[in-house]
Order: sequence, then structure tokens, then C-alpha cells
Amino acid sequence: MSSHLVYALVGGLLFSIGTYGLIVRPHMIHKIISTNFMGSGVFLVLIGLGNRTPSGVPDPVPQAMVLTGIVVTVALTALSLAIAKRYFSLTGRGDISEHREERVG
Amino acid sequence: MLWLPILIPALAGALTFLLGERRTRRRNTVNLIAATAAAAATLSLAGAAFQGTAAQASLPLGPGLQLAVRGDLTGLLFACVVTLLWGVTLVYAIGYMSHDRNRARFFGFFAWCIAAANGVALARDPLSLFVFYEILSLCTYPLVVHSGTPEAIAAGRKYLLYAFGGGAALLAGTAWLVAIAGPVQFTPGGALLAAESHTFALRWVFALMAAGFCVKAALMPLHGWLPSAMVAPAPVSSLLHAVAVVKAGVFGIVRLVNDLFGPELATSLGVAQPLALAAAVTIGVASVIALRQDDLKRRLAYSTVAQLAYITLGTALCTPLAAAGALAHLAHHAVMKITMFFTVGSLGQTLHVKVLGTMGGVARRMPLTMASFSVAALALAGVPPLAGFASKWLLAGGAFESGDWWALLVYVSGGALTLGYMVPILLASVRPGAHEPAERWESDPRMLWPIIAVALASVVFGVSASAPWSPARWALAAVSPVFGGWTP
Amino acid sequence: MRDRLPGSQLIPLVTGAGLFALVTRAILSLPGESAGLSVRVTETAAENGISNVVTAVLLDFRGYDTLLEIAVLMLVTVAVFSLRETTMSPTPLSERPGPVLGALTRTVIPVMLLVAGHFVWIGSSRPGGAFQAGAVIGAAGILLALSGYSRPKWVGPRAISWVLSIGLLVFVGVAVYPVLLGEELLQYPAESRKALILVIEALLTLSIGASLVSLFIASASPRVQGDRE
Amino acid sequence: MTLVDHLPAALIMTPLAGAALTFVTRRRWDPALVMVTAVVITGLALALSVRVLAEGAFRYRLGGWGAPLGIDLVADGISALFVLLAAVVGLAATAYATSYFGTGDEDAYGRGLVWALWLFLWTALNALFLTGDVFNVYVCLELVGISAVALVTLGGGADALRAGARYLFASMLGAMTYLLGVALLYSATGHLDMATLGSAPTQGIAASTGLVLMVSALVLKTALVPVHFWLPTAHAAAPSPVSAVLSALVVKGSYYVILRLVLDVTYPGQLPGLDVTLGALGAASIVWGSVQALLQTRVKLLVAYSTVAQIGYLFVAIPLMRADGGIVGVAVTAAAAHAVSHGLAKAGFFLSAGSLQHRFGHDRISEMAGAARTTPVLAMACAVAGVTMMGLPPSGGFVAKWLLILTSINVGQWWWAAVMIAGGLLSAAYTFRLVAVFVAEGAGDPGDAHHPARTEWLPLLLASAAALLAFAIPQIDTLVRIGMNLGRAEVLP
Amino acid sequence: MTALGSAWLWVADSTSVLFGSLFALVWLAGGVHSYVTLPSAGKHRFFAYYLPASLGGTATAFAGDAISFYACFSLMSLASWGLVTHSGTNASRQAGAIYLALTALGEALLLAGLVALSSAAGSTELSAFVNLAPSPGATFGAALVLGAVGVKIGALPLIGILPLTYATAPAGAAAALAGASTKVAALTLVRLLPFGALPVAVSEAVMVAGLATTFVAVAVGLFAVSARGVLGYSSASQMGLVMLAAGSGLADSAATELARGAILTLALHHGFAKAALMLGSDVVPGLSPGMRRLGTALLALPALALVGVPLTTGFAAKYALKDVLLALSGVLPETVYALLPWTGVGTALLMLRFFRVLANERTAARSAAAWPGWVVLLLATASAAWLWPGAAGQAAERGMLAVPALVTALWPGLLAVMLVVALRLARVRPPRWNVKPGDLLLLAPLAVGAADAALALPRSRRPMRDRSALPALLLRAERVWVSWPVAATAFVVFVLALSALTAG
Repeated sequence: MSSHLVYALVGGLLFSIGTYGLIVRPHMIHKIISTNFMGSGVFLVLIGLGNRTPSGVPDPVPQAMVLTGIVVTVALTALSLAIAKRYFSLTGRGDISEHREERVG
Repeated sequence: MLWLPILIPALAGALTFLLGERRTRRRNTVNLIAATAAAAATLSLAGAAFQGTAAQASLPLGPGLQLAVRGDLTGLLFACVVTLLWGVTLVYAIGYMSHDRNRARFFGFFAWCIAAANGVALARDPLSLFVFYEILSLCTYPLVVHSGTPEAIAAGRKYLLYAFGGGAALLAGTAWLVAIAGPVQFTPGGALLAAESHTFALRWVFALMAAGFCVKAALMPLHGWLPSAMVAPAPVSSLLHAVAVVKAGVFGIVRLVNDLFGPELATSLGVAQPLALAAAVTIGVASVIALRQDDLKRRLAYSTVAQLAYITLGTALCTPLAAAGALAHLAHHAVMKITMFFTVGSLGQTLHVKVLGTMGGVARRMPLTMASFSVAALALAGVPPLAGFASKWLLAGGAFESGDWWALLVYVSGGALTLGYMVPILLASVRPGAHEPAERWESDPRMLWPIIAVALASVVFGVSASAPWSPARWALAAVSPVFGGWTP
Repeated sequence: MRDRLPGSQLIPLVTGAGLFALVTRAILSLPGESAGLSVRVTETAAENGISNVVTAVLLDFRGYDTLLEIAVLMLVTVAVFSLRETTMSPTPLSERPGPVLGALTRTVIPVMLLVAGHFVWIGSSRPGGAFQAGAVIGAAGILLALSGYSRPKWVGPRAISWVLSIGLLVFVGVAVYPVLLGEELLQYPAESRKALILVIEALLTLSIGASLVSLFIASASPRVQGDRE
Repeated sequence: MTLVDHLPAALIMTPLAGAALTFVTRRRWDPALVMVTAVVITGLALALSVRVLAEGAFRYRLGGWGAPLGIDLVADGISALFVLLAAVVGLAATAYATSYFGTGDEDAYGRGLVWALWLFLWTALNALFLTGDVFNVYVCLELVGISAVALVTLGGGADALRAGARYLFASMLGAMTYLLGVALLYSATGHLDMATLGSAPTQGIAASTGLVLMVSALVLKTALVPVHFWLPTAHAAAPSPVSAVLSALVVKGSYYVILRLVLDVTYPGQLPGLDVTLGALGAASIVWGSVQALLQTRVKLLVAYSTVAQIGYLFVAIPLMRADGGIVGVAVTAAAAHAVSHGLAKAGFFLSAGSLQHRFGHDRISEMAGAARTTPVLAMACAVAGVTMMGLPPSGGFVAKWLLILTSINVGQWWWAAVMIAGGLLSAAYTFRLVAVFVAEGAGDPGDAHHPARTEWLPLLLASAAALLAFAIPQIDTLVRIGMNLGRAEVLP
Repeated sequence: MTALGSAWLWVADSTSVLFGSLFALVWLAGGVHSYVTLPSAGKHRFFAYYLPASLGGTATAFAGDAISFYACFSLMSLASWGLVTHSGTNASRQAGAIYLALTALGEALLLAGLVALSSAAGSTELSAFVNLAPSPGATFGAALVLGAVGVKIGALPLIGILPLTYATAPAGAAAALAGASTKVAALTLVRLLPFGALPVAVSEAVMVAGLATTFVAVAVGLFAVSARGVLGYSSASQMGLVMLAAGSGLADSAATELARGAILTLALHHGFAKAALMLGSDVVPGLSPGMRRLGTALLALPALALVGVPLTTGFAAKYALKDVLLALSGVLPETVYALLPWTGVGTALLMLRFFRVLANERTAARSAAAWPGWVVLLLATASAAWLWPGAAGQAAERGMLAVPALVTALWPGLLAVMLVVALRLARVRPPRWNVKPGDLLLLAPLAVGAADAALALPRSRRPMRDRSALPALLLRAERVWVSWPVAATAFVVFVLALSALTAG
């Protein structure tokens, strides 16, 4: 199987792992890392699949998308870190799993 | 022009809200002027309708959807009743509520109810009717819960449960109807000739729509809300729970049978007869229950249930006379029952008399009021030559005409029962009791004169029942196209 | 409390696997070769005399994405500031540095600035551009902060906010400029294209660097005393 | 080309520039600046609708490149309508917020960052409503998500932060999933432009999977049951003007994209069962959201859950939109009408909820007895907004519901009608649960009526607009049908 | 307009004149008597009811259409309720209640009948009713009217109504009720019923009912304890005869005219006689012993008239009735004809019983002012049958004055007297059951109470289920649902499900 497929599949794997982590990890830092996993996974998929050009010259559009995506992800990471930290400094807790304070009903 | 009967009260209501709680005088002026204007508009429309020119107007609401009104005789009869009695009730209410809180809210929603009721009266097609019907349900709620006491809130909840349940049924029925028959308009004698083949669907449509209307018409077993809604202030019980709201339901049934399905189709589908039976049962049961009520308002409420069933039965009999009688009774019952509710309201407000037991001597304390009440009571019992007799005569005649002689017996025995639950009130009022003529005679004139006025109306309507302008004549003219230009 | 439920780990695992299967299936279903937009991109870029296709996509064909991306960056900065703990005038993150770090900083910073400038300059032709440059500037700033340099007195909060937003403002301005010439938004006239992009990139570099620094400091600054709640 | 041709661009650039400016200008200028921006945007939005009505749909080729290479802005009926909705709600929210945040003592408010965030959000919304490019949608979604999260956390309390964090992670999950979908779609088709994608649809698992991932992500961001988890807490924790904008516009943003994907990108036969599934989930949302709203003890949570329920109607419309071989215009109109009327009403509802909270110092329903007398305008606003929630005439919600019910009976799928009617009853239940408390004369109610503050009329204004929207539906209908579905399939009446 | 019927139409034919004069005179006499005898306290209240009642009662005679007839009829009936309850005692209130209930019933039946008849006739004019062609509608209407009449005159099983009201109302009112009010029933028969156009079954049923009423009323009345009570039962039995006459003319057109005539005569004769007896029963006991004898003697006249001894109005009435029966053929008419004299026996016994009871009654002393009304009625009783235009001539030509006729008319009275004398000599004490006026009807309140209790709707019990359980459950469900791991997992599951559902 060609290399771009490997990249793409690994990307898919990263994405799934990230999703799993995002779900099961209560601590925010873990969640943030997981989202970065997911992001990297998507970028890998984009890059990998972007290399299937007949000419062999990589398709620039996915690369541009990845660049934009990276910046956005960085931004998101920064924001979520800031929130996590702020939340920690307020409650001394790192996880946002439900407890008494949280009332839906 | 055709929108005026709806627009004027609507604007008056909005203005009332904007004026706020404190500007009492300005509020009253606005409402009274509006009532006069609306009355003038309605009457002039009626005049036009008698000339045979039924004006129309419509307002698009989207693809294949419009709000449309038409000034035909049937609708205008109801509209006139509502609008004219609105003015009277306003005077009464201004006196009655003079020390109450939240008057802006009260009068505002009151006016909106009138607007909605007029809309129901003038609606040209089932959808428009539904629109105004729902608005009416909504605007009544604040009036029911006006006092804000727990029982008022509970009554309001009950009212909503029934009203919106019925509304849902009506919506389903209307939608289904439009789906199978397209955008139909009310046409005297029936509008569904095109769709007659869908017997199954049409039966369901009739059932759903009738159920929707019967909730407001308080046809048993859907009457539960009415007695408990009596916690509302007297003007509300008077105008809305004796005239506007409940009559809107009955009027819906009239439209449904006369102008939507048409008597022939309703009979051939076999949907009219069950309705008639339900109405007959209601007349009997409600009257008997009324006999047992000690609370005056509840007694009147059950009497209302029975009297509304008169109208429903008359409509469901599908004969010209009965239909005319139903329409006439719609107007006659309005004036008679509003008199009684006014009276009971005055008793409650002036003497704090709310139950039969404590009525002793009120006849001497408030002779004019009680005299008016007695007139209305006898009229309701169908004593000639008062209003109730005229409509009952037509209804009974129609019942005989229809060949359902049992209906005739139902009507007359209903009259006997009416006497049964009305006379005790008269007796109680003349019985010696705590209320002796005090230095203050009668009640606030703003409450007294309306009572006398409406009582007189129930005399005049009866005595001059054969005068061309009388409700009875009007009703006959209105139903004649329903039965292919039938004339008595 | 969820975690104590049996299967609270297992079910996500299974679903994650399912997700992977889904993506794999999709990826494997793709044909081995597909040009995408590459051909068209290269041709059009050539026509317009843009040597670096990626930059062409970033700044020309999909320049609008880039514009919004800058917006995202600035937005995040604002958002982080709006979390009240942080202030725009960070306190030094450490005591005066030791001699080694101090010397190192003093030598490295200018080089970094130089590199950044280089990146900006070559941005339109070869891999490089505002983001890389901005990253370098940001790194420099963070290094300064870590080695205990606080911002000079003459740089006030307003100045900082100007620096943070100048990139976006100028970008918007330049984007609108063609409209005044009767062109579409972001449709740079060919003759002044290089100059305009250079201006944008330069100022973007500043803003990006500044926002990276502020984001870092914002996330890293110690807890404010006497915090409410 | 004339200046009006630049309206789409202007609608995005104006708030963007405004956002950047508020960040640097002096604090005391901010409110004025934002108000001016808001007014300008509203003017532009009106102009756009007029233009579309007058000359039909048009595309704006950014950078002059044009799709498929460049990014196009699409200005057709639906986008113009949503932009207009955003403008109206945004204007009202801004006006309300100038007094709301003016009183706030928090630094964030004081620093005027809220204005920057708000204008960024507005930018993102306009961009989202106007874009015609699936990757650009991703960027817009992120802009929306970040600014929304930031606005939610403005309250600053632990609850607000937790809600914000949950919201943030949810939107990250969505964004990543969406991006993965875009990756697959692009790899399969080689296109990012919606029109091109729609005109040259590519069969294949990858494309379908991509679309599925994108739609799922958008569903998550629209908070449809079963993935509504983030919405109630977020919308309840946010400051009221923010909640108003979130409920009225933000969820509509992602719904709008779903609409685009369903109508413009996917073609009949691709993704069979997508419509029905979305419709079923919509029905579930109607029921579950209403029931939960009925059970809430705090006003803002009640309103938030009612949003979940109302979103359901928008999705129930989807299976009714595509008849064989064409688009059912009525269903689309209904969805658009519902989106607009719910937007207005819900904004009014949240704003008045905010003022009630301000007046009472809490938003516990059980302790608001007598509100109808002490704060009549606010109570009225809630009630009038409720009318739209219930879909009672003459609200736009009614017309929408009516059209949907009619369509569903016409196409023989009466069960949608049943759900919608039941939903109407449930929403009546929760609305009047609130109203009943307002009109009740509770013990120790605050006595006499306050004089309503000027901004307290805004919610009533919005709610009334929604409650009377029925009379504007014909215009909406005409507007929505302009360039519907990018002219791909024929539009059935 | 025919739909509402031509209302307020008045006629003055021979029937109107006859009944009109009867009613006017009786009401007048009763009024005068009440005016002089009643205590001033509450007198105005009495006349507040009496005047409308008399107005309505008299006007019925001239009513020419269904509506005005019904109006007058109900005006009289309803206003009379005030007369029944005048004394204000519990007994009178109870009587009033029963009276009102029965009146309401009667009114209902009458209204129904009027509606049916006018619909069948296509007109509300009474003249159209009597000429109705046979039709189910006509029969239905007639049956309803007969029912109304039956209630009004207290036919079986309502015999008690008349005694009850007479016993409780003041004497003057009682006289008016007995003399005029019940005769309105006779008028109703004559005015409304399509004689000769009804099925035989109806007519025979009516005849049987009438005859039965006559005899049963006598049987019960013999044990009545008050003078007016006795008179009440006698009224019931006399009205039974009226029904008999009506019944005999309903089917066979041959007998129609005779039947009408018989009804008129019976009404006229009984009206005056019974009114006279009523007033007398109030005046006589209040007289001084000397005058009392005279009074009793005078009272004998109407009593004899009732028994139908020759040369009295009653004699003419009985004769007219005989003529009707003779005109008919068939088993029933013949049986009835055979039994007819025995009604005379019954009446005679009742009259004896009346005097017997009267002898023991005492009332307040009556001044001479109490005489006029009474005397007028006595004179009327004596003369009516002969003064009435043409009556004498008819009687002559029909051989009423022939000896055999006189003899046959005489024996029932004699037989009754002998019977009583025999019983006296044989020292047979009649059982003292002392039937209260109203007999069976006094059970009515109990019956009503029972029905009421039976109808008492069960209180709506609110279901005993725990109201808090379901909401709590739903809220917990939602709380679990929105917890991050569950929700996020749900999302992924949703993605997978969607892709599965949308797989082509």
C-alpha cells in the first residue's frame, strides 16, 4: 500500500485515539491534548490524501488548509488552556465532570 | 371596513396596556369610545349584509394561507351580540373593578378577547376561524387567573388544559380538511361537495373539529373548565363565559355544520346525530346538576352548559327552524345569561352574597336588580313572551320538523328543569334575611343600569320577536341560504 | 461518578474503534490517484507569476481564509484577556536570570529577529511567511519574558493592543483597498501585489508574535492575589 | 461593478473592522462605536435583502478568482434572510447590552472586551451565512465557537467556566469532525465550493462518509437531541444578551449550514435516510426538550431547553423538503419562517429573563410570583414569546407549523404532524407554567409596579415582532425562494 | 310570520264568551271574597299574584293562537303558585313546591303539544288545530296536550294535586282555582284537540283514564278530613268526567260536536258549582248558628247540582254526556254508559261526606261583607244552565224534561242517601283513615330526594399515584445524559449510526 495511505490511516487512528481520550479523560489538560491528537490526525489525513496527485507534486490546497487549521488549533489550544487554568484557580479542580454544583434540573 | 370590528378592540387593548395601571380615566374613555365605534362599525356592516352585500377582505399569511373575513348575516349576528354587550359590560366592569388591582391588564385582555371573538364571528374559512379561536383561548387566560389566588391559578391551568387540547384537535382537523379539500371557505349549505368521496377522512375531520369546538361550547364531557373558571371576576364570567368565549365554541359548531359540511352532508355522513345525542344528554345532566348547586355562579355555569347544548342540539338537528332557533338562542341566551351574571356579580360585590343560602332579603335590598334577574330567569325558562320563549319555540318546532320527536321532549323538559333551578334563587331572594334595606339602596349605578338594560333587552327581543330587526328574524334570514333559500 | 459504571471505558473504546473503521473504510475506498485542484492551482499561479503555489493558495486564492484566520488569532487573544485573571502588563515570570541565560538571551534575540525578517521577505516566493516569522518573534518574546525582562515603561497597554490588532486592521484595509479601485475584495492589483502582501505580512508578523507572547504569558502568569470567588 | 455588489463583503468587513477598532479605542467610546456598527450592519443587511429581492441571487468572487479555485460568497434568498435576522437580533441585543454591561463591574466588561468578542461573533455569523465554501465554513465555525465560548465565560464564575469549557470541548469535537469530513470530501471530489460539489456530485463511500461526518458535527453544534448536552448549561450560564444571541443566532448558524449541505451539496439518492433520521431526531428534540423545559426550576434553563425543543421543528422540516426530483418550497419557507420567528422570540425571551433576573436578583421560577404586576413589560414579553414557542397564531411559528403539518399530511407522513401538535401542547405547558407564576399573587410580592427601564421594552418589541410575523411570511416566502438550492433542482410549490 | 307563528291573535266566539264569562265571574267572586276576608297583612302580596293569575286565566278564553294561549296559560299557572303558598306555612311551601313541579311538567307538555300541533297544522292559529286532518304529528301533539291537561286536572295518578292546592290556598283563591283554573283544562281540550281526527286507541285510553279518575277520586275523597279536601277530590272526579267526554269525541267524528257541547256544559256547571261550594265552605262555618242553617241550605244547591238532580246545571251536563255516549257504538261506550249513573252515586256520597265534615269545621266569624261573592256564584250555579243561550230550548226538544229522564236522573242521589242512612242504622262506622289532601303526592319530595341522592355524582378522586416520581426520573435521566462522557460517546455513536443509516 502506498505511503500516502499509511499517513492517512495513521491520521485516522490518531483522530480516533484523540476522540477516545476526549471522551474518557476527565481532566481538562488531557482533553486538550486529545483534541490536539484529533487535529493532527485530520492534518495527516489531509496531507496524506493530498499526495495522490498523478504529477507527484503535492496538492497545495490541502497544505494551505492544514496551515490554516494549525493556526486555528493553536488558537483553540491557547483558549482552552487559559480556561482550564482559570477554572483550576477558581475551584482547585482540573476536571469538569459533573458533581453537586452542576444542576441541570 | 370589515376589519374594524376586530381592529378597534385590538387597538383599544394595546392602548390600554400602554396607558398603564394608573391612568384610570383615560383608560375608561379609550375603552368606551372603542366600544361605541366597534358597535357602530358592526351595526353598519350588518345593515350592509341585510342589503345582501356580504363584503370580504383577506390578508395573505404565506403560500396558500390567508387570514380572511366576510360579513355574512350569521357571523354578524354573533359579532353584534359580542360588540354591543361589550359596551354594556364595560360600564358594568368599570363599576365592578373600581377597587381592583391590575386593571390595565384586565381591560387590555378584555378588549383583545372581544377582538378575537369578532374575528371568530367574521372568519371566512376554517383556518382564519382557528386563528382567532386560538387567540381567544390565549387572551382569556389572564382574565381567568386575574385574582391570582391559588384556586384561580388552578382554574387557569384547567382552562388551558381544555382550551389547548381542543385547539390541538381543531388544528389537526383543520389541517386534515385543508389537506383533502384544499383551501375551502364557509359556504351556506356546505363547502365540501368536491371532497365528499373521502367519507372516512371527513368523518374524522368532523369529529376532530367538533371536539375542538365542543370544548369551548362546554358540551359534556368537555365542560369541566367552565364551572371552575367562575373564579374570574363577574364581568369576565358575564361576557366571556356567557357570551364571547363559550359562544365562540357554539358558533364554531354552527359554522361547521351549516357552512362547512352543510346539513345534508352532515346528516348523510351520520356525524350530526351523535352530536345531537351528546347535546341532549348534556341538557339533561347539566340541568340536574345545576339544581344541586348552592354557589350561585356555579349554578349559572351549569345552566350555561345546558343552554349551550340547546344551541348545539338545534344545529345538529339540521332543520331550518332548529338552525334558526339555535342562532336566535345564541343571541337571546347572551342577554339573559349576562343579566344573571351581572346580578350575581353585584350581589357578590355589594353584599358579599355568593351562595343561595345567604340570599335572604336581597330582593328588598336591591329590588331593581333582583327584578331584572327574575325577568331574565323566567325568560331563560322559556316563559312567553320573553326572549327565551321565542328561540325555544323555533328550536322545538325544528325538533318536531326533523322527525326526532325526542328532541322536542328534551327541549321542553329542559325548560321545566330551568324553571326548577331558577325559581329557588328567586325564592331565596324574597325570603326574609339579613339584608334589609340599608341607607344605601341598590348598588353602584354603573352596575345597576347595565343590568336593567340587558334585562329589558331580553324582554324586547321576545315581545318583538317578529319585528324585522329582531334576533329571531335575523337568525331566520341567516339560515335561509343554508337550506337553499328556505323561507318560513 | 460515571467512571465507576462498568463499561464506561469500554463503550468509548468500541465507539472509537468504530470511528477508526469508518474513516479507514472511507480512505481505502478512494481511488489511488486524484489531482484535486492542484493542476488548476499551478496553472493559475503561473499565469499570475506567483512562484510558490502554497503561498498563492494562502494569500491569493484562499486569502479570505487567511483573513479570517488572523481574526481567529486576535479573537483568541481577546478571549484570553477577557478571562479576568490575566492582565496586559505581565509581571516578570522569574527573577533576574543567571549569567548564562542572560548572555544567551542577549545574543539569540537579534538573530531571531533577523530570521523572522528573512521569513517575511521570502514569504511570497518560498516557504515562509508571516506565521513562521510570527512564531519566531513569539518565541523571542517568550524567551525574554522567561529570562525576566518585563516590558519597557514606554510601552503602555494601549500600545500593546495596537500592536495586537494592527495586523488585522491593515489586512482589512488592504483587503478593502481593491474595492475602492472597483475590484473585488482582496483582489490586489497585479503591479502593487508584492508590495501590499509584504506590508500585510510584516505587520501580521508583529501582531502574531505579540499575540503568541500574550497568550503564553496569559496562560502562564501566576494567580492574581485577592481573586474574587 | 457598483457599490451594492460589495454588500456581502461589506457585511463581513464592517463588524470585523469594528471588532479590531473596539479593541484599541478608548473604553468610553466603545458603546457608541458598537451601536454605530450595529446600525450600519442592519442597514447593509436590509440593503442586501432588497437587492436580492430586486435582482435575484448573486455570487461574490473574493479576490476575483472565483470558484472552484477561490472562495465565493453566495447571496441568495436564504442567506439574505438569515443575515437580516442576525442584524435585527444583533441590533436589539447590542442596544440591550449597552445598558446591561454598562452596569457590570467585572474587568472584562470594563475593558470593553465584550464588544470586540461580540463583533467578532457577528462577523463570524455573517461570514457563515454568506460563504459558499465548505472549508471556509470550518473557519467560520471556529470563529463562532471561540467567540461564543468567550462570551459564555464572561460571567467569570466557576459555573460559567465549566459551562464554557464543556461548550468549548463540544465545539472542538465538532470542528475536528467537520474538518475530517471536509478532508474526505475534498479527497473524493477535489472540490470545496458548495455549488460545484452539488453540480458535479461524486458517488462513493469517501464522499458520503465525509458528508456524514460534516452533518454530524453540525448537528452537534446545533444541539439536537441526543447531542444537546452542551447547550442548556452554556446558554443558562451566559450573560443574558449573550444567551439571546446564542439561542437566536448561533445554533441557527450551524443549522443553516446543514440546510445548505442538504439542499445544495447532497443530491437526491445520496445519503438515503439522512433526511428521515434528522427528522426523527428533530421529533425527539421537540418532545425531550419540551419535557425538560417543563421540569426546570430556573427561568434561563427553561428557556434554554425550549431552544432545544424549537430546534427540533427545524429538523422535522428537513424530510419534508425533498420530494422526488425536487425541493418542496413550502417546507423550506416553513423552516426559514420558524428559524426567524424563533430567533426573534427567543432573543426576546432571554433578554426579558435577564431583566427579570436583574430585578429579582435570581432566576428561580418559584420565587417570581407577582412579576406580572411588578414588571408587567417583562412578564408580557415572556408570554408573547411563549406564543411563538407554542406556534399559536398569529406568530410566524404558527405559519411555519401550519405549513409543515399540511405538507406532512399531503405527503402522507402524518406522524410528523402529530409530533408537532403534541410539541405545541408541551410548549404551552412550560410557557404557562412560567406565566402562571407571574400572575400569581405570591406572599410578600414586591408590591407596586416599577417603572420599566427603557431597555425593558426591547424584549417585548422582539417578542411582538415574532408574534406578528405571520403577516410578513409572504415576503419571507418570496425571498427564500430566490436562488433556492442554487437552482439545481426544480422547486415545487 | 309563520315561523314564529302569528302571535297575539284574539278571538271572541261562543266558546270564548262562555268560558270568558265563567272565568271572569269566578275570579271576580274569588277576588272580592279574598279582599274582604283576608287579613290586611300580606293582602297586597296576595293580589300581586291573584291579579296576574286572573288576568291570564280569563285571557285564555280569548286566545286565538298557540302562543298567546300558552302565554296566558303559563301566566295563570305560574302566578297561581303564589296563591298556593300564600299562607307561608311549611305545608303550603311543600304544596307550592309540588304544585310548581307539576306545573312545570304540564307547561312543558303543553308547549311540546302546541309546537307539534302548530307544526302539523302549518299555522299557530287554534282554529287550524281543531280541523287538523289525521296524521302522526297531530296524534303526537294531541297526546302531549292531553298529558298536559291530565297534569292540570290531576288525573290518575296525580289525583292529589287539586285537594292539596285547594286545602292550602286561601278560600277565595281556592274557589278561583277550582272554578276557573281547572276549567282552563277543559278549554284546552276544546280549543286545541282535533276532535274526530285521532285514533280510536287514544280516545278509548282517555275515556278509561277519565272514568278511572272519577271513581278513584271518589273512593279516596270519602276519607278526606277537610271540607276543601273533599271538594278537591270531587273536582278531580268531575274533571274525570270532562276527560271522559273529551275522550268519547276524539275519534268518532259523529260524536265530535256533542262531545264539545258536553265539555262546555260540564265545565260551566262544575265551574260555578264548585266555586260556590268553596266559598261556602269558608263562609258557612263562620256564621252564627241561625244563619248557619240557612247557609248550609243554600250550599245544598250547588251540591245537588253536582249530583245532577233534575233541573240543575249538573243534570243538563250529565244529559249531554249521555248523549255523547249514546252517539257512540262499541263495548266501551256502552259499559261507560252503564256505569255513568254510579258516578252520580259517588258524587252524592262525596257531598254527604262534605256536609258531614263541614259541620265540624269552625272558622273566623264572617261578616255580611263575605256574602256577595258567594251569593253571586250561587245564583250563577242556579241559572247558568238555563240562561245560557238556547240551552233551555235544546233541553226541551231533547226531552230532558220528560218524566222518565227526571227519574233516571234522580235515583243516584236517593240511592246515596239511603246508603248513608242504612249505614247509620246499621251502626257501621266507616274506617277513619283521614287521607291528607295530596295523598300520594306527599311522597313526591321523598322521591325527589331519592332521585337527587341517586344523581349525586361521585366526587372526583384524584389518582393516588406519586406525582414526583416521573419528573424526578426524567431529570435524573437528563443529568446522566448530559454528563460529558455519556454525551460525547453519544455523539460518536450518532456519527456511526448516521453513516450506517445513510449507507446507500
